[in-house]
Amino acid sequence: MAEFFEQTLQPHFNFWIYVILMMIGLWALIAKNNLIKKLIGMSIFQTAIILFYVSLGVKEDATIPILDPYGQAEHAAAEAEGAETEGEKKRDSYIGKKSPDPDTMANPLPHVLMLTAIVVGVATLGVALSIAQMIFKEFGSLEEDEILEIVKGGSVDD
Amino acid sequence: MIFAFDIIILVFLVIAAIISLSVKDLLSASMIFGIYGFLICLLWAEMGAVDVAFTEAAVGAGISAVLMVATVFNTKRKSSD
Amino acid sequence: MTDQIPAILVLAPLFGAMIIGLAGQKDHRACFPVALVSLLVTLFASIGAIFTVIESGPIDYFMGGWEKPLGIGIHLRIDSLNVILLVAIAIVAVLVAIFSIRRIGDKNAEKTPHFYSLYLLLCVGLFGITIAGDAFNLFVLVEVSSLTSYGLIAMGSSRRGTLAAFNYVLMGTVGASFYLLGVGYLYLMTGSLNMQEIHSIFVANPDIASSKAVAISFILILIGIWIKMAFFPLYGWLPNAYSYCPSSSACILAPLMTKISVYVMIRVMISVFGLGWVFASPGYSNLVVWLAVIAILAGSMLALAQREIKKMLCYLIVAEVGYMVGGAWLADEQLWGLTGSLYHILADAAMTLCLFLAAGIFAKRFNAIEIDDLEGLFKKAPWTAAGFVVGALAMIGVPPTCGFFSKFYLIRGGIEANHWEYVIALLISSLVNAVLFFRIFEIAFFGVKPSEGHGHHEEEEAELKEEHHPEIPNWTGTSSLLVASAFVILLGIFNGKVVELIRVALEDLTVVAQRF
Amino acid sequence: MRLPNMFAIIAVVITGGILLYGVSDFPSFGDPKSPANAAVPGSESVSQYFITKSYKDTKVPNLVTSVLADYRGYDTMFETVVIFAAGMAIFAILGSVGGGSQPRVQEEGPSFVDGDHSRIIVGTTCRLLVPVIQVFALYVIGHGHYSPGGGFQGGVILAASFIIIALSSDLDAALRRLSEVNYLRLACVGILIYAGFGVLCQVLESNFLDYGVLQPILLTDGPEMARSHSMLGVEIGVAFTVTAIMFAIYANLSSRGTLRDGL
Repeated sequence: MAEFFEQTLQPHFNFWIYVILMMIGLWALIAKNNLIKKLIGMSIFQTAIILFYVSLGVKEDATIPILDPYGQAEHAAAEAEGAETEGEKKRDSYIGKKSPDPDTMANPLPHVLMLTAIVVGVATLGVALSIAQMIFKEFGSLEEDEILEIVKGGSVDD
Repeated sequence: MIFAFDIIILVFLVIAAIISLSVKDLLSASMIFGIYGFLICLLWAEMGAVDVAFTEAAVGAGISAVLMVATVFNTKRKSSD
Repeated sequence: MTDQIPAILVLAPLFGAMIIGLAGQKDHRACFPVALVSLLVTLFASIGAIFTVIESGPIDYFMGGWEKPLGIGIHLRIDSLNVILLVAIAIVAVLVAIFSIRRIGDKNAEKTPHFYSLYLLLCVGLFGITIAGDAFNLFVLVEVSSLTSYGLIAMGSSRRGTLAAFNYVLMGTVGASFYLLGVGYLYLMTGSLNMQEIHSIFVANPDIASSKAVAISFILILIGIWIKMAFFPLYGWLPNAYSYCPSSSACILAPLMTKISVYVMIRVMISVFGLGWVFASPGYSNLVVWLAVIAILAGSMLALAQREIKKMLCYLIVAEVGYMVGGAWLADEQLWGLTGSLYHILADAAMTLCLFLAAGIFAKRFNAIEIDDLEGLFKKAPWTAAGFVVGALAMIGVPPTCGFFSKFYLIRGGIEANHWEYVIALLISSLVNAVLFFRIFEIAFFGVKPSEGHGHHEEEEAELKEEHHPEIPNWTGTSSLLVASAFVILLGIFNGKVVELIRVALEDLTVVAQRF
Repeated sequence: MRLPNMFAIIAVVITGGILLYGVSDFPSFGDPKSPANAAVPGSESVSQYFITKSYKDTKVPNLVTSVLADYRGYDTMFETVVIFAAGMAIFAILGSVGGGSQPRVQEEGPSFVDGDHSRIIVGTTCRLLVPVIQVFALYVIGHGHYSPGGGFQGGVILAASFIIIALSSDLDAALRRLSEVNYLRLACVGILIYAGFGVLCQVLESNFLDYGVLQPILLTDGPEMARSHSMLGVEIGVAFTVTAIMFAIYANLSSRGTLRDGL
């Protein structure tokens, strides 16, 4: 059990959860009867994909992808130690000259892609909700089986 | 990234997803969906994706939930499943 | 100027849409001219692109000037494979815009600016998809075109159309999400999003190309695109969505959306994974061809069972998608199947446009929703009828039209690849099309027995919210229909030139694939 | 068990199985040397390029902003277009719902507005809160170069401030501040600002969105600072569109397209 956890589960835990979330969303999309519930399922489905992408960009012990171009952190650390001049020296040498070590910083590219995906998600949700409101106005219900019954029953009169 | 924190949030995420899909009151479902959005925002922040976390906080926990609540108010609160 | 063509193709309709958003609110009459001008600009740009590509090879365009290393910026590419498609999109867009002049204005005048800006944004999406050289950029543009098509379908839907539109939103989102996930798997394994770069990484590292994750990424991308193109098991959303929406929307969506997805599939197969990799194990390509065979047969049979004209045409689209997917996966040595499939994208766009325009005119002027309503209409509207007949003959595959030649190339590919089941399915489908359309011709020329099928008349009439205007001779609609039918015939007559262009493109692109 | 349930379970199991099958082949989670984070043999790593070179290219410390608005600016433009298209689609769809004459279906259960007392407290609090939120939104838009944030996040927060006005008093109060005509204009202008920056680069004989050539217009020292400033302009364009459309979506959804009453 412990071995399974160490070898299989731990290195890929995020990926496992993304699959589980995605399947919850997919199941809701297909099996749920209420249209709003379907939309919640759709959103969960999309966030699962975002979870997958963001997990790609994670590095062990890495910081956020925002540089510290003026060396403020180092400056503060140096100041705390009382060596003020050294901190300033470090700051001067830093600007535009030293490039950061890529392993210490999370990968920014998946974050950028996912900003776009989140926006697309909320746009789709808005359109789908407006269609749901239109369905409710037409049929007076948000349950798929009731709507299908009304459609099949031929009591269609605009 | 802290692994224990990661696991806790992920487990909560799955729980929130299941609850928001199984509650019969659609208003509660939308609110729990907002909680889901907030949890996922925490997860992004924990994984170092601060910009994504910010967006998710504004969109997932904010706008999406509000839009859903607006629709639920204009339609029906009860659902069969 | 020619090096800016890729940007112009996308930007002209985008600016048009914004100008309509700003000015169209005040004066609805401003909408159509702006739309037409921006579409004509794209038409000229795409024709310019054809000459540039033939003269000096592919046009590469790097957004923001970020060229090196490949993949940091966004790469647009026009090569001989997609340049013909660009022209086809531009022509269809212009024709449908002309067709839609008085259709939208009649009923909901306040929606005119919305319709035209959505229409132009849809064109932005389609052009962008066609020229995209970046896998993620493709996703964004697919979403642009999907969101606009959700709007176009739902905006004037009849009562039953709303649920169809909702299902379309769900299915479209799932399809796009699967595509996105597949791209994520590719990024995970290769670290790049640029199609060319991914391909060269596969060529350089066979161990990456043969890993499980890459195979799954291909499956996910395929499933996503198949949902978007309504391939056989995943076609459920298409017929209702396209048949209950306003005819102007149906006329632009039916000829272009599914075909663009087929193009995306072929582009991914050739430029990202490489044909050598895709066809490496014959088991999978046989499976897809069998699925295509089922799609063709099921689409044809379901079309036979329909009473409404538009629904019948929608099921025929499902069958046609089967033609194209099957042709692309035939995997014969000379790639005649792929050639036929690419040619069929153009041919099918032309003939579907023809049929949908004719169906739209019939519905609008004579309120003819069902096949039986067509009774005697060929005498009342001879020009529309002529366009409909040309489209129908192309669908059946009668020689001078383009439908015959695309079937010819597809069957040639099928025979060379020893996929007799595909050949037989094509022939059966042609036979079914012949039965279908000659039944319609018979009704339309000679009338139908009065006892049959007038029961649902009033109901259906009320259902489709289109007005009855027999007195208006809709010359805009008829003229765009006639131009479209002229294209059906011209594409057939000049099939040699078009196929030559496609063969050159395939040879260029598969030389790269041979390196596997 | 109903039929769609069986179908759903089969579909979910098959898809999940395929996905999990692929997971076992992945590089492990958090590995800095995985292909996505570092180079594959035979190619230069894109993400490492962004981390090591983007500050030199653009002088923007927030890598996400520089990649979003410059390297992948074309994507971001279409992200804004997606929002715009969604807004247009919603206006087009809900416009037909129209009417609004029939009374809202009131469900059983507690009513949503509890009389006047809470309304005073809520209204006053929100009135105090709104300016703070708006200033914060402007900060988020403007400070996106140095901290998390940017046009999209700031735009959503700005839209949220209008939504709060609509929630605390009513939709009319919010629409008085940002009317239907104005939000549509604002949305169009936002995208025109974005695309305008790109076209300006084309006019100066470079590629679309190649901000570096704007240096003589923006009067900056060096093309890097021109890129940095243009990114700010582009983010403002995004913020315009997002603010307008997000508020518009809420206004349409909450009033069923009539833009009256609201919640």
